[in-house]
Amino acid sequence: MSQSLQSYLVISSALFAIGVFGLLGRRNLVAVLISLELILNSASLNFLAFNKFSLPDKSLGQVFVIFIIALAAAEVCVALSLILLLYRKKDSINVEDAKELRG
Amino acid sequence: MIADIFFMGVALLTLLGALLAVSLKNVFYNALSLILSLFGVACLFIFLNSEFLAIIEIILYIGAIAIAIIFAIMLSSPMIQKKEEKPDVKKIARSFILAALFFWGLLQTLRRTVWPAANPEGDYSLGAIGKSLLSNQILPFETVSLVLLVAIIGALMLAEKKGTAR
Amino acid sequence: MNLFLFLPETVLLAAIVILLCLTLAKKDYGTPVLGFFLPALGAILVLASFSSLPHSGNLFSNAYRVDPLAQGFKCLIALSFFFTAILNQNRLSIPFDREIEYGIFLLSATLGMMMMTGAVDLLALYVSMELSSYSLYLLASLRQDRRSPEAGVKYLIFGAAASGVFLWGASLVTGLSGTTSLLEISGKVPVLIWQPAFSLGLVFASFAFLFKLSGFPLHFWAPDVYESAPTPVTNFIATASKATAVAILIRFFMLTGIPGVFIAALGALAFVSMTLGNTVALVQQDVKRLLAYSSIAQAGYILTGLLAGSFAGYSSSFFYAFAYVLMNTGAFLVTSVVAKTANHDNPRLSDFDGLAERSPFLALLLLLSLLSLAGIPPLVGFTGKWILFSAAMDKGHWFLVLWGVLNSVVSLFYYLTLVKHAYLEKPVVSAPIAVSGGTRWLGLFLIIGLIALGLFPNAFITFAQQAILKGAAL
Amino acid sequence: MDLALLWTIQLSGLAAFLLIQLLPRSAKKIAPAIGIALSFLAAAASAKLLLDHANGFGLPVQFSHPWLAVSDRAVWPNIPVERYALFVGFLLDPLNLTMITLVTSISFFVQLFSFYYMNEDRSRARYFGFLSFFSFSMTGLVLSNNLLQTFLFWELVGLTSYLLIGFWYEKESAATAARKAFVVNRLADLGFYLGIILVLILFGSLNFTDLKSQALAQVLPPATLTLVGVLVFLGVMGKSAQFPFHVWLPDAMEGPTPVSALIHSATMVAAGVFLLHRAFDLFSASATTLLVILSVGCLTALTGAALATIQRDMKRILAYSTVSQLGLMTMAVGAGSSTAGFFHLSTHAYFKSLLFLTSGVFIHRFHTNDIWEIGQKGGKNDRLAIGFLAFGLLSLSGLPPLAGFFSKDLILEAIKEKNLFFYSGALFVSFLTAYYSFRMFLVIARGRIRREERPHAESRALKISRNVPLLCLATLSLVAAFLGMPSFHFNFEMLLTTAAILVSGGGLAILRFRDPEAAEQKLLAGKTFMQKILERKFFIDDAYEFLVKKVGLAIAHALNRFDRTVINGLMVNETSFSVMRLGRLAALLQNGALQDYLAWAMTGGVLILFAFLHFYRGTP
Amino acid sequence: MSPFPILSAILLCPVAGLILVLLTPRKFETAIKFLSLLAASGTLVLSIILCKIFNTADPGFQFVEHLEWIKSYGIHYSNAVDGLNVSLILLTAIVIFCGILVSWRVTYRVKDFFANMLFLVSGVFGVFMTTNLFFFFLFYEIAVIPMYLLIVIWGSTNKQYAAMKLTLYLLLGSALMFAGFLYMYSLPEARTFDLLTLKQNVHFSPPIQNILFLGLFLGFGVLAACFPFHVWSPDGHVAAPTAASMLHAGVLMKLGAYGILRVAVTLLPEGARHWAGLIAVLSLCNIVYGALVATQQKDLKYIIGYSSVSHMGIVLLGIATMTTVGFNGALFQMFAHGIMTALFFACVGFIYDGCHTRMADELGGLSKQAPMISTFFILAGLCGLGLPGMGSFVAELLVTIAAVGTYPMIGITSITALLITAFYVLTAVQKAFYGPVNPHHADFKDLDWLQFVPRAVLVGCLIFFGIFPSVFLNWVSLSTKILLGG
Repeated sequence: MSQSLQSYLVISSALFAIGVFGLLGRRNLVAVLISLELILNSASLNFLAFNKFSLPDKSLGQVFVIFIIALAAAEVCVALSLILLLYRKKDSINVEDAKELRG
Repeated sequence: MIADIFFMGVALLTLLGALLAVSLKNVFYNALSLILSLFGVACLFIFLNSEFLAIIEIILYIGAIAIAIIFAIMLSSPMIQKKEEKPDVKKIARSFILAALFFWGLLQTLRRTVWPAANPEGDYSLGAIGKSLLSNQILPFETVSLVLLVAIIGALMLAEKKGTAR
Repeated sequence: MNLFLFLPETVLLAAIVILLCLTLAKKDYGTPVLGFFLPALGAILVLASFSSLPHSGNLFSNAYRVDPLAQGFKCLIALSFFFTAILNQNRLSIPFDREIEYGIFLLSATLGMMMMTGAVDLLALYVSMELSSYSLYLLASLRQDRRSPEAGVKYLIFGAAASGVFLWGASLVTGLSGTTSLLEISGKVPVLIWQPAFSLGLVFASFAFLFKLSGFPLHFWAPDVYESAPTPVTNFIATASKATAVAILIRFFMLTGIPGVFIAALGALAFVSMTLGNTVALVQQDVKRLLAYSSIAQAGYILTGLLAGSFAGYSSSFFYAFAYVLMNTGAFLVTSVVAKTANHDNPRLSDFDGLAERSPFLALLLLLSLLSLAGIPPLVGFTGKWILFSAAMDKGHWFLVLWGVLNSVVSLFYYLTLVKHAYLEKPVVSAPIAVSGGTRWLGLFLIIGLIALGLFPNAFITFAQQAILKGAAL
Repeated sequence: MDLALLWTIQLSGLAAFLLIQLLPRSAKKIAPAIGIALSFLAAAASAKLLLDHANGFGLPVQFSHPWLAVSDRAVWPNIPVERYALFVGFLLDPLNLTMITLVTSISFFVQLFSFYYMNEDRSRARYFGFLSFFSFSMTGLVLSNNLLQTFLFWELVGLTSYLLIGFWYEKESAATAARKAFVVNRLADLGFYLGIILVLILFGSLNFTDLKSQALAQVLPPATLTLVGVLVFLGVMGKSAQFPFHVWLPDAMEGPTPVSALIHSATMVAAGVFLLHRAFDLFSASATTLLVILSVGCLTALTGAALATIQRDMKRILAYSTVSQLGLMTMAVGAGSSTAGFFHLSTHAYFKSLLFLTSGVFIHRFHTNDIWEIGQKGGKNDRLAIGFLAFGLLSLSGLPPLAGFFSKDLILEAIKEKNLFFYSGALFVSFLTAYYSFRMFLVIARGRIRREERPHAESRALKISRNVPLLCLATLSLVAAFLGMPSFHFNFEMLLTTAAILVSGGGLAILRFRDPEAAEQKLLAGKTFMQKILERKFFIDDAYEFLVKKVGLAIAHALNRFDRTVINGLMVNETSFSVMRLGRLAALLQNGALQDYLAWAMTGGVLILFAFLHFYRGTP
Repeated sequence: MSPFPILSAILLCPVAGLILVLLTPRKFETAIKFLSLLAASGTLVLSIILCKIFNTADPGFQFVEHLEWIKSYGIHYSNAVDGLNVSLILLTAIVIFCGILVSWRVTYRVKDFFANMLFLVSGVFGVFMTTNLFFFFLFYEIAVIPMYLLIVIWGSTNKQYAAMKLTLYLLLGSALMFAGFLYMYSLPEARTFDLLTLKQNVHFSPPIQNILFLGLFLGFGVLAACFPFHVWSPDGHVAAPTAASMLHAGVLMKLGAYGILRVAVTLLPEGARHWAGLIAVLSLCNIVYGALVATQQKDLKYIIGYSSVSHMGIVLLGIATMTTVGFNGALFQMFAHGIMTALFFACVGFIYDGCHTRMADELGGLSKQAPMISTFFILAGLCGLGLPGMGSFVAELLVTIAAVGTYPMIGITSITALLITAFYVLTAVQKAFYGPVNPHHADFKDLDWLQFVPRAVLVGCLIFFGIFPSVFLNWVSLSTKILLGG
C-alpha cells in the first residue's frame, strides 16, 4: 500500500463506511454525531487527496476542506445544543427514545 | 519506503480510531477514539502536503469539536451514567451489512475508474489559500460567516432555558 | 456591478442586520417585527426580486449566476417568504421571546435558498445549502413542547448525513473534473461521464438534493418535522425549501445531465415517492402530517418531470414548483387559521369540521388549494401536472405518467376527506372564524392565482421556457 | 281521394284522448260525451268508406311517408340503400276496411255502453280517455301499411290494454293482472320484434305490399323464412293469447267489462289473427310455419275450451272461450285459409262483444261475476239480458243460421281439407264450446232465486246507452255473417256434423246442469282428477311462476349478490381498502426511529449504487 | 369564424350565471334561483337556436371557434359542433333547464347549490363542444368535482361513500384518458392536442391503436358505466339530490360514450374495430345484467340507476357495431336516455321530498293521490321499456338492427332486456303507484304548476323525438358516416 490517490480514496471510503455503520448502529445520539464527523472527515480526506493528485489549483481542495471543517463546527454546535435540549425534555439521549413523532 | 510504512501506520491508526469511535460502548471512550482518528486524519493531511489543514484539523476538530462533544458528555453527567442497554444485534447487523455493501460498492466504483495521472506539483501555500478565499471563494467565505452566526445564535437560543409559548 | 443582480440578497442581508441589532435592545420587539416588519420586508423582497427579474450576469468569479432561472426562483422564494410572513399572523407555537430569532432564521434560510438558486459552484452551493439547512433545523425546533427537539435532531442528522453524501459526491466530481464550477464541469461531462466515479459523484450530489425535495428515500424527516414545526415554519419548509430543491435540481441536471442509470433510479424513486406519499396520507389524522405526505407525493410528481431531462421537463417543473407554492400555501394558510382557532398547533381533521359554515371564504380557499394539489382543473395544479406529465410522456415514461395520474386519484381521497370535514361535518363550535386582514388578502390572492394561472398559464409557461433556455446557455 | 276519411278515423281517437286530458278538472264529466261523439265520428267515417267501396271506390289505397332511414352500406353492401328506409303510412284494402269498420263500430258501441256501465265511477274521464286512445292505436294498427308501424301500434294497444286492465289499480289483483298481461305480451313481442328486424335486414322492406311469397322466397332461404315466420307468429301468439301465452287473457278480466268486450275479445286480441291474415305471405311462404301455426292454434283452442268448462266466473268463461275461438281462427290460418280465420274473427268479434256486454249488464246489476250467484240473485229476471245471452251463446256454439255457424263451418272445412287429426281436435273444441255455453246459460237461467236484487231505477239515457249497443251488436252479428261471408256453399255433411256436436255438447250440459244447485253440491262434494287439473289450468301458470320466480328472479338475485359482493365488494371496495391497507403498512416505515429512516435511505443509496455498478460493468 | 360565437355563448351563459350567483349575497335566495334559471334559459334558447341553424347537409364541423391558448403545447381553445355533439348540447341545455326548475324547492345552502349546478353544467357544455383534448379533459374534470359536492352536501342515503366512490371512479377513468391524450401528444408528428390536426396528421400504427383504444375505452367506459365498471353509477344516482341525479344520469354518463365516439373512434378507428367484439360483449353484460339486477332493487332510485346501466349498454352496443346505424342509434339513445332518466329522477326526487322514502314497498297508491307525478313516472317507465312513440324505442330499434346485423347472437340476446325492463318497471309502478293508498303518505301533494313544467318539457321531448326521429337523425347521420370514413 503506497501513497497513491487510490489508497487515500480507499481509506476515506472505509472511513465513510465506518461512519455509516456508526450512524445506523449506535443508539447514543452523541455517538451518532461522532459518526457524522467521521463521514465529514472522509469527505475532507477525499478533497485533499484529489487536491494533491489531480486538482490543478492546489488551494481549491484546501479551501473546500476549510469550509467543511467550519461548517462541521457549526453543525456540531447546533446538534449538541439540540441533543441537550432533547435530553432536557426527555431525560435521554437514546435515539430510540425519540420516537414520539411517527405514523 | 519509510514514508510508506509510516503512511500505513497512520492510516491504520485513523481507521482503528474510527472503528473504536463507533464501536466502544462508552460514549466518553468514543469521543476519545474520535480524537485519535482525527489525529490520524490530520497526519494524513500532512502526507497530502496540507500542513495548514492538518493544523486546523487539530485545532478546530480536536481542539474545538471533539472537546465540545466531551464537554457536552461531561455536562450532562447522566448521559454517560446511563449505559446503553444490551446491544441490538439486529440493528448492528443491519448497519454492518449496509456499511459493508456500501464500502464494497465504493471500492468497485473506484476500481473501475481510470484515474488521471498524479500531478502533485503546485502551490500549496497558505498565501494561495488566503488569496483564493478572498478572491474566487469570497462568496462562500462571506456566507459561511453567516452560517456560523446563525449556528451560534441558534445554539444559544436552544441552550437558553427560557421560551414560553404564546 | 449592477446592484440589481444582488438586490434581493442585499435586502435580506440588510434585514438580518436590522434584526440582529434589535436582539441587542432591551425591549422586546418581537410582536412588531413579526406583525409588521416581516410582512413589509416580504413585500419589499417580492418587489426587489421582481424588479431584478430581467437582469442577468455572473458574480463572484462565476460562482454565482444571475439568470432568469435563478431570478424566477428567487421571486418564488420571495413570494413564499412573503406568504410565510403573513401566515405568521396566525402563529401559535412560536415562543413569545424568540420571535426575533425566528425572524433572523427565516431571513437567513431565505437568503440561503436564494443563493442556492444562483450558485453554480459546488462550494458556494454547499455553503448556501448549509445556511438554509441550519436555519431550517433551528426553525423546526423552535416550538417549546416535548417533541420539538426530537424533530430538530432528526431533521439535523438526516440533513447532515445528506450533506456528507453530497460532499463525497462533490469530491469525486471535483477530483475528476479539476474544478468546482458547475459551468466548467458542464463542458467536461461528455468525456467524464464514462468514468464511474465521476457519474457516481453526480449521482451522490443530486441524490442529496432529494433531501431538500423530500423525495423517497430521503423523505423520512418530512412528516415528523412538518408535524412538529410551528405551522408557518412548516409552510416555509414545504414551499420555499421544495422550490429551492426544484431549482437546484433543474440547474444541476441541466448543467451536468443525468446519468442514464440515474434516470431509471429516479423513475423508481418517483414511483415510490408518489405511492408512499399518497397511500400513507390516506391514514393520517393530523393535517400537517397529511400535508407532509402529500408533499412527498408531490415530490414524486416533480421528479417525474425532472427525470425527463428535457427542456419541456425543466420548464414544466419550474411551472409546477410555482403552482405548488401557491396551492400549498393555500392549504397551510387555512390550516394555520384553523390551528389558531382550535388553539392547538397540530390541527386534526376533525378541527376542520364545519369550516364552510364558520368561514365560507376559508373553506373555499381550502377546497381550491386541495383540489389544485390533486390536479383538478381549472386550477393551476392541473395545468402544471398536465405539462409536467406531458414532458415525461415525451421521453417515453408512460408508466410513470399513468401511475402518477392514478396516484392523484388516490390523493383525491384524502383531500376530499378534508374537504368533507370542512363542508359536511357539523362544527363543535359554530362561531364564525375571525380572519385577519392579511390572511384574507393573501387568501384572495391565492384563490385568484390558483384559478387565473390555471386557466391562463400561457405567459408563465413562456417565461419558464425562456428561463430554462437562458439558464441552459453557458 | 278519401285520405281525409282515413285521417278522421285514425285521429279521432287521439283527438278524444287529448281533449279529455286537457279538460279542466271541473269539466271532466263531459269526457264520456267527447269519447262517444268522436268514436261515433270514426264509426260513421268507416261506414262511409264501406259504402264508398260498395259503390266502386277502388281499393287498395296506399299512402306512405319515409320516417326513418337506416341505410348502412357497411353492414349490408349488396342491397340498395333506399330500401332501408322505414316508412309510415296507410294501406287500405278490402281486408282492413272490414276490420276498421268492425273496430270503429264496436268501439262506438262499447263507449256507449260504458256510459251506462261506468256511470258511477269517479275516474270516468280517465276511462274514456284510455278507451279513446285504444281506438286510436287499434285503428293505427289496422290501417298500417308496414310491419314496423304495425308493431308500433301493436305495442300501444298493449299499453292501453295494460292501463285498462289495471284501471281499478287500487285492487292488487287488477294491478297484477295488468302487469302480467303486459309482460307476457312483451315476451311474445320479442319474437315479433326480432322477426321484423330480421325481415328488414335480410329482405330490406317491411311494407305489406312488398312482402309477397315469391319475393320473399327469392331472397330468403327456406329455413330463414320459417324462422322469420315463426318469430313473427310469436308476436301473434302473445297478442291473440295463443298457447302458452294465453295465461294473461283470463286475468285481464280484472278490467271493466266493456273493456273486456272491446279489447280482450273483439279487437285487440284479434289483432294477431288480423296480422296473420295481413301478412299471410310471410307465413305461407313456409309450410313448416303453417304447421306450427296450426298446431299452436289447435292446442290453444283445446286448452281454452277445456278450461272454460269449469269456470264459475262469467267473464272468465267468456275469456277462455275467446282463447279457444282465437285458437280456432289461428288453426284456420294454419290450415291455409286465412280468409276463413278472418271471417270468424269478424263474426266472433260481434257476438263475443255482445256476450261481454251482456255479462256486463249482469255484473253491473248483481255485483258479482259468479254465474251461480247471478242465478241465485235473479239473473233470469232480466229478460232482455237473458235473451241476448242466449243469442250470443248460441251463436258461439255455432247454431245455424247464426253468424257463428257460418264462420266456424268454414274453418272446419278448411281444416278438414288439410289434416284430419287437427280436424278432430277442432270438432272436439266445438263440442266443448257447446257444452260450456249451455252450462253457463243453464246455471244463470235456471238458478233458484235466493236473494233477488231489484234493479236500480235508471234514467232514460242510461237505459238507451245500455240497450242500444246490445241490440245493435246482436243485429250486426247476424248481418255481418251475410255481408262478410267470403263464399258460401252449402255443405250438408258439415251441417250435420255441427248439429250433432251441438246436440251432444248441449245435451251433456243439460244433463249435468239442469239443476245448477245440485251440480254445485256435487262439485263441492268431490272433484275428479280431471277437474283438479283443469282448476290448476294445466299447470301452465305454475310453470310460468316457476320460470319467473325460481329461475329468472333467482338468477337476478344471484347477479345482484354478485354485483354487491364481487363487483362492488371485491373489485371496488376491496381495492380501495387495499390501498388503505397499503397506506397503513407503509406508515409503519415511518416508525419514528431515526436510524430506521437512515437505514432505509441508505438501502436506497446502496441499491442505486449497485444499479450504477451494474450499468458501468463494461468499463475496466 | 362565425360572426357570433354561439358555442362560447352557450358555454358562457352558465359561467356568467355562476359568477353572478357567487356575487349575490347569500340571503337573496329567490334572486339566486332566478339568476340560475335565467342562465339555464339562456343556454336553452341558444341551444335551440343552434339546432335550428345547424346545417344538416354539412358533415364537418360548424361554428368553429379557435383561440390560441398555450401555444407551445398545442393547446387551443377551440369549439365546434357536428352531428355528434349538437344533440348533446341540446340535451344538456334541456336537462339543466329542467334541473334548475326542479331544484326550486331547495332550501339548504341555496347559493352553493345553484353555483355548483351551474359550474357542473359549464363543464359538461365544455366537454361537448370543445375540439381540443386538453380542454376536453379540463372540462370533464370540472364536471366531476361539483358533482361530489352536490352529493356530499345535499345528498341522501350513504352519500359520503357514494360521492367518494363516484369521484374516485370517474377520475380513475380520466387517469387513463389523461395518459392516452398525453401519449398522442408525445408522438413526434402530433405535438398538438387539437383533435382535427391529430386526425389529419397522425396515423397511429395498428398495435398502438389497439393499446391506446383499449386505454381510452376503459377510461371513457368507466364514465359510461360500462360493465364491470358500473357500480359507481347506481350508488351515485341514489345518493345525489334530484337535480344532480338528473344531470348525472342524464348528461354526465353520456360524456363517456361521447368521448368514445369523439376521441377514441375518431382517432383510432382500427383500434375500435379491433376491440369492437369485446365492447359488444361488455355492453351485452350491461344490458342484460343491469336489467336483471334492477329487478332485485327496492329503492326506486336504485332501479333507475341499474336501468341506466342497462340503457347505457345499448349505447355501447351501438358503438360496438361500428356501423352508421349503430352510431346513430347510440347517439339517439344517449339523447333519449338522457331525457328519460332526467324525467325519472325528477319524479322520484319529488316523491322522496314528499314521502321521505323511495322504497317501492313503502309507497303505494300514489296514483290516487298524485296522478300527475305518477303519470310522469309511468311515462318515463314506458319510455324505459322501449314503448314505441317514445324516443328510446327508435334508438333501441336502430341499435338492435345494427347489432343483429353485426353480432347476431349478441343482438338477439340483448333484446331480452326489453322483457326484463318491462318486468321491473311495471313491478315498480305497481308497488309504488298502484294498490291501496298508504296512510303514511296521506298528506303527499301532487305537482304544482312550477314543478309540472320541467317534467312536461321532458315528456314533450321524449314524445317529439319518438314521433319525428328523422329530425334527430338528420343531425347526426352525416357525421356518423364520416366517422366511419364514408
